[in-house]
Amino acid sequence: MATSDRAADPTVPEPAAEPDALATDLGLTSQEYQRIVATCGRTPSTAELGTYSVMWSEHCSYKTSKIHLRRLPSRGPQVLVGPGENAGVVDVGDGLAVAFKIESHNHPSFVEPIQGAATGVGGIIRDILTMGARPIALLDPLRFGEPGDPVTTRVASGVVRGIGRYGNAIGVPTVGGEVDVDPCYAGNPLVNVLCVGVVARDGIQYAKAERVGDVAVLIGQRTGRDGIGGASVLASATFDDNADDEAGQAKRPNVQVGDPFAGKLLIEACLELYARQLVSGIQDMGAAGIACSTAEMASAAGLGMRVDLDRVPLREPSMESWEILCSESQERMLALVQPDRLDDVLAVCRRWGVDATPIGEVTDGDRLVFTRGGAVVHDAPAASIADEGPTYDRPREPWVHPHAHEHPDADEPAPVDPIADWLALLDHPRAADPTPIAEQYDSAVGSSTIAGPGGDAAVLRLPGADGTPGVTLRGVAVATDGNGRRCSLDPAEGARQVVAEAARNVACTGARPLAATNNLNFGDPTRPPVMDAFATAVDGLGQACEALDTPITGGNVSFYNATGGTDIHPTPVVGVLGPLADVTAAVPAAFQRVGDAIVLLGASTRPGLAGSLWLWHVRGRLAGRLPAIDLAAEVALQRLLGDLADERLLASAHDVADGGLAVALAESALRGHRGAEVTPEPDLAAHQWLFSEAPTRVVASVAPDDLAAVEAAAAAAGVPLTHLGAVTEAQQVRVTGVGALDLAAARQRWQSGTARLLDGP
Amino acid sequence: MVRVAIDVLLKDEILDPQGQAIERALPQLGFEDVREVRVGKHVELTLPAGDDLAERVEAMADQLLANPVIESFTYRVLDEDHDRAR
Amino acid sequence: MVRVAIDVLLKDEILDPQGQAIERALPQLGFEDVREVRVGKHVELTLPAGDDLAERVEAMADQLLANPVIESFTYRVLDEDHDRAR
Amino acid sequence: MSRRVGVVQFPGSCDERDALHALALVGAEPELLWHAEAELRGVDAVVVPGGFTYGDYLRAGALARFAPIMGAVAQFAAEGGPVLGICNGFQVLCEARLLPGALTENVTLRFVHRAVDVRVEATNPWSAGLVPGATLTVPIKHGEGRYVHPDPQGLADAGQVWLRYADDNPNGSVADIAGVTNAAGNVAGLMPHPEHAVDPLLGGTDGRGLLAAAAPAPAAH
Ligand SMILES: Nc1ncnc2c1ncn2[C@@H]1O[C@H](COP(=O)(O)OP(=O)(O)O)[C@@H](O)[C@H]1O
Ligand SMILES: [Mg+2]
Repeated sequence: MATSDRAADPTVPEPAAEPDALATDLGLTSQEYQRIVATCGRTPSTAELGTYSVMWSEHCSYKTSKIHLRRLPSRGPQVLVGPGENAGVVDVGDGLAVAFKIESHNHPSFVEPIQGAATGVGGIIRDILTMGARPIALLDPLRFGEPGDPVTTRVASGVVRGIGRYGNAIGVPTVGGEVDVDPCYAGNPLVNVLCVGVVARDGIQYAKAERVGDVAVLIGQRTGRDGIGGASVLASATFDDNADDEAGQAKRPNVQVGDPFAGKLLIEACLELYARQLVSGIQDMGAAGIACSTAEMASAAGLGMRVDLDRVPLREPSMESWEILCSESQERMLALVQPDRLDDVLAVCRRWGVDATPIGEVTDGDRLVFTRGGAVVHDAPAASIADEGPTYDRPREPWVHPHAHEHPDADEPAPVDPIADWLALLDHPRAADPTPIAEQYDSAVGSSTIAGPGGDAAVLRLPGADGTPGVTLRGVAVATDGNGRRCSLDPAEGARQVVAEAARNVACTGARPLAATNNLNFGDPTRPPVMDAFATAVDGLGQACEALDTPITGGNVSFYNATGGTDIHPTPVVGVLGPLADVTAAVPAAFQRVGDAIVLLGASTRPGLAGSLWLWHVRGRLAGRLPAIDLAAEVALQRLLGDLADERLLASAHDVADGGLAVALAESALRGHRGAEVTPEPDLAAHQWLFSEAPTRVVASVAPDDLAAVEAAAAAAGVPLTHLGAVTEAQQVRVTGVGALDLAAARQRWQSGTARLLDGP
Repeated sequence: MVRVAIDVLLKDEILDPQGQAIERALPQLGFEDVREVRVGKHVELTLPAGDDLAERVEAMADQLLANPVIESFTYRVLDEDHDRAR
Repeated sequence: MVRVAIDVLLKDEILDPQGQAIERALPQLGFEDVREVRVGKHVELTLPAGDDLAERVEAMADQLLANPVIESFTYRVLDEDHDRAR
Repeated sequence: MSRRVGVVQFPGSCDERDALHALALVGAEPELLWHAEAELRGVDAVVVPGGFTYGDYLRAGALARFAPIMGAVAQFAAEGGPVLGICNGFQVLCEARLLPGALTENVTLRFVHRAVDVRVEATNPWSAGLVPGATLTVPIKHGEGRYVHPDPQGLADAGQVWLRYADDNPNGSVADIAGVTNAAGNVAGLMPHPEHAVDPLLGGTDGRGLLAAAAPAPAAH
C-alpha cells in the first residue's frame, strides 16, 4: 500500500488523515487546498496544513488587503525601512533613526480585556525590538461602546488596566493615544497600540537569513498551547484533535497571558546581542510563531531552514507538531547566529535569565523542513508559505452611508443655549480630559517625555541608541488619529482628514511631520461595501500622505470587526511622527500668559457640522457631506507652524478637531488655567463658529510683541490668519455676543467624561 | 451563614508568569526541587447557608471571581474554627 | 512528591480593598448578603515528600510567599486526584 | 569631591537609567551594580531604583530581596552607608527588612501616576539640605504604594517618618506616609520618584533635594 509505505519513510511527511476535511476546518478554501497539494506534490501533512492555513490566513498573509496596500506611498529619502519588515524606520538625523509601527489587538481585548490588551502591547514592542531599536514610547488609540453600559465598563477599564500592566512593567512609557466611543464598538472594541523605538542609523536589524549554516536560536519563553488558532479566526472552533466531537470539545482560548517581566528581559538581552553584533538576523514571533518566523526569514533570503521540533522547549510535552509550529506563545524571538558566535549568544541570554535554545539551521535550497522524533513532519518551500499565498481582489459595491447626503448645515436648528451644548461636549470621552486613563500609565520612565498624554502630540527627547537620556536636544513628536464616524460618512475624505489631523497634531508642537503608520480597522471584507470602504479609505490615506510627504512605513490591517452582523465604522487609525531639532522649542497646547493674542491659523471657519461631535453627541445625528480638505492649504499651514516654532513665536498651538473651536478653546484654557475673550466671525451662525469641524485650523496664542512677525510669516506663507481675541485672567471663555463658558463648571464636566467610561455611571 | 473559600487559578495550558518567576527564584533561596508552581487568587467569604449554596458560589465565581476564558476555580466550605485560625 | 496549597491573606486588621470591591459588586449581580470578603493569594506547588515537609513549607511561606508584616498563611496537602481536577 | 553612587540593576528594573541620569545631574559619579554580584565595588552610596523587579510577581520586591547583591547592601547599610530605595527600591528594602513596614496594593486598586506634594518630616543624609516642613512636588507612579505599619506614631516619634503626602494621599498609606528611614537614618525609602524631578524640561527640579547624599561633599576648608 503506497500510503503506508510513504508513512514509513521518515524523510517524507505523513499525509494528514482526511486532509480535505481538515483543510476546510482550518478555514482553507478548496482552491487554496488544491494549491497546497500542487506545491507539495503530495497529500500535505497535518503540520503542513497547519502552517499553510495560519500563514495564508487574512491576519498573516494580507490576502484581501495586499492589492490595495500596494497603492500607499511608502518611499522617500527619509525612509530607511518601509513596509515589509516588522516596522518602518525613518532617519531623524544625528546618526539616529526611529522605528515605529501600530498594531491592533481588538478581538482578544473583548474576550479578556486585561490580557488581550496586555499581549497587544507586548506584540508591537517586539516588532520594534526586532528592528534593532530600543522601544521608547507607546501610544494607545482606543475605541469602546458608550459609557454606562456594564460591558463597556468592564472592557474599557480592563483594557486600560492591561495596557498599563504590561507597558508599565516592561518599562516603556505610554505617552499618548486617543479615545472615542460609539455604539458600534460596544461588542468589538478597538485596541490599537503604536510603539516608537530608537536605533543607531547603522544598527538596524533585518528579519532575513544571511548565510547557510547559521544556527536558528529560539530565545524567550517556552512554547505552550496558548494562542493556537488565534491567528486564523476561523480555525479556533474546530482546530482540534477531536474535531468530530464538537460538543465535548475543549475549546481553547484565543487569549494568552502576557509576561511583561519576560518581555523586559527579552528586550535587554536582544539589545545586548545587537550591540555586540552577535546576531545576523532576527524575527519576533507573533501570529503563527515558529512557522511564521522561520518561513519569513528563509523566504526573505531565498534560502531554506531545517528545524528539529524536539529541541523546542515546551510547556506541555504532549504538544503535537502543528501545535508547536502554530503556537503564539508570547515573548519569543528567533535569532540566526553564526556558529562561532553561538556560545556568546547563549551566554548573553543566560546572564539576562532568558532561555535560548538552538533549534535548527539555515540550509541551502528553498525548503522549510521540520522534524519530530527523527521523522520529517513538514517539508515545503518557504516562499510558498511566507510570500506566495493567495491574494484576492474581493468584490466591491459602493459604501453608502444612509445619511451622507443630508445637509445638517442647512437643516439642523441652531441651539437655544450654545453654552449648554459646549459643556455637554466637554464630557464626551473624545473631548474629555484623559487623565483617568493616562494616570494609570507610566509616561515618565526613560526620562525623555517632554510632553506626555494630553497635548496634541507626544514629544520625546531622543535618548541615545543605548537608551541614555538627555544626550541630545533632538526629539520627535508623535500623534495618532482616527475618526470612525467621519470615515463612515465618507471613507476616502474621512481618511484624508485623519491623516491631515494626525500630521497637524505633530506640526502643532513645532515638529515637521516626516512619516506615517496606519492601522486599518474594518468590518467583514467579504461584504462588498466594507471592501469598498477599505479600498477608498486606502486611496484617501495615500493621497493625503503623498501631499503631506509623510510616506506610510508600515501598519496593520484588522478585518472582521463586527458584532452580530453589524460592521464597525470604517476606522483607519493613523500615526504620524516628526522630528524636532530642539525640544526646548516644542510648543505646548495650553495658553501660557495672560494678554497673549489668540489667533486662528489656517482656513477661516466655514460651516462644517457634517459628522461633527456636536451633531452626534448633542443632536444624536450622524449625517452630512464632509467638507473637502484642501491638502495644499494643509501643507502650507503645517510648514508655517514649524517655521513659527523654530523662531519661538508661538506661545501655544492647538489643533481644531472634534468639537470645533469650542472644544479647542476650552482645552487650551483648561490646561493653561487661563481664560479667554474671543469674538466670532460676523457672518457665521454662533453654533457653526463654535462647533464646525471644517479642517485645517489651529488655535494659537502669541505674545503681543510677536504678533506682527506671526502675521507677516502667515501672509508670506499664504496661510489665512484670523484674530480671535486674547488670553485673560478671568476663569471663563467669553464669546462676544454668545456668552461665557465658566471654567470651573467646564472643568468638572471635562474631568468626568473619562471617569464615567472606566467606572460606569 | 457559612464561610466558603474559592481558589482561582489560570487554566493549566495558560502560562502563569508569577508561578514561573517564583519557581525560577526558589533554588536561589535554598528551596530545591519545587515544581509546577501556580499562583492564583484565594477568596474567602461568608454567605447564607442553603440548599443552593453550591449553585450560588459557582455562579459568583463564574461571573465575578474568575474569568472562565482563562481561569478555573475550586471551592470548599471552611470549618470555621479550624480554617480561620490564622 | 506532594502537591501543597498555600493560601495567603492580609491580616484581619489590614484593609483589604479587593475584598471590599468584590463585596460591593456582588449585590449588583444579584448576590445578596455576602459578607467579610477577603482576597488573597493561592499558591500551589509540588515538592518532595518527607518528614520535614511542614517545616519546609512553613519556611517557604514565611520567607517568601507571605510577608509576615502584613499577611498570614495557611496550607494544606492536596489530595492530588480530587483537588487538581479542574 | 564627587561621590560614586551605585545603582542596583535587578531583572525587571526599569528606572535605572533615569536614576543614573539624575544622579549625574546632581553631581554624582553613578554606576550600575549588577544584582548577581555580591559586592558594591566600593561605592559611597547605593540607590535601589524603581521598576518591576521580577515582574513584581507575588509581591513587589519579594523576589529581589534574595539577590546576591542584597547581602552586600545589607552590610553596607549596617555600616552606616547611605542607601536609598525609590518606589520599587523602597519595596525591596522593606521586604529585605532594611526598612520598617510593608507596601501593598493601593486602596484604589489602580496604578497611579501623577505629581504629588510631599512634606519633609525629618532629616537624613538624602535630604540633608532641607528643613522639616519643606514641601516638594515630585511624581509618583505605582500600583503597590500603600504603606502599612502597625505603629505609625511610634515610627514618627523615633524620627523615622521621612516624608508625608501633603494633601493628596494617593494610595491609602497609613498616616499619609510617603517615605521612611531605618532607625539610624542612613537607609531611606520613598514612593515618589525624585529622579523624575531633576530637569526643568521634565516637570520640575524638586527631586534634587531628595538626592543630597549623592551630591558632591562640600569642599573641605
Ligand atoms: N495598513 C498597512 N499599511 C502599510 N503597511 C502595512 C499595513 N498593514 C500591514 N502592513 C505591513 O505588512 C507587513 C506585515 O505585517 P504584519 O504581518 O502585521 O507584521 P508583524 O507580523 O511583524 O506584525 C509589515 O511590514 C506591515 O508594516
Ligand atoms: Mg513581527
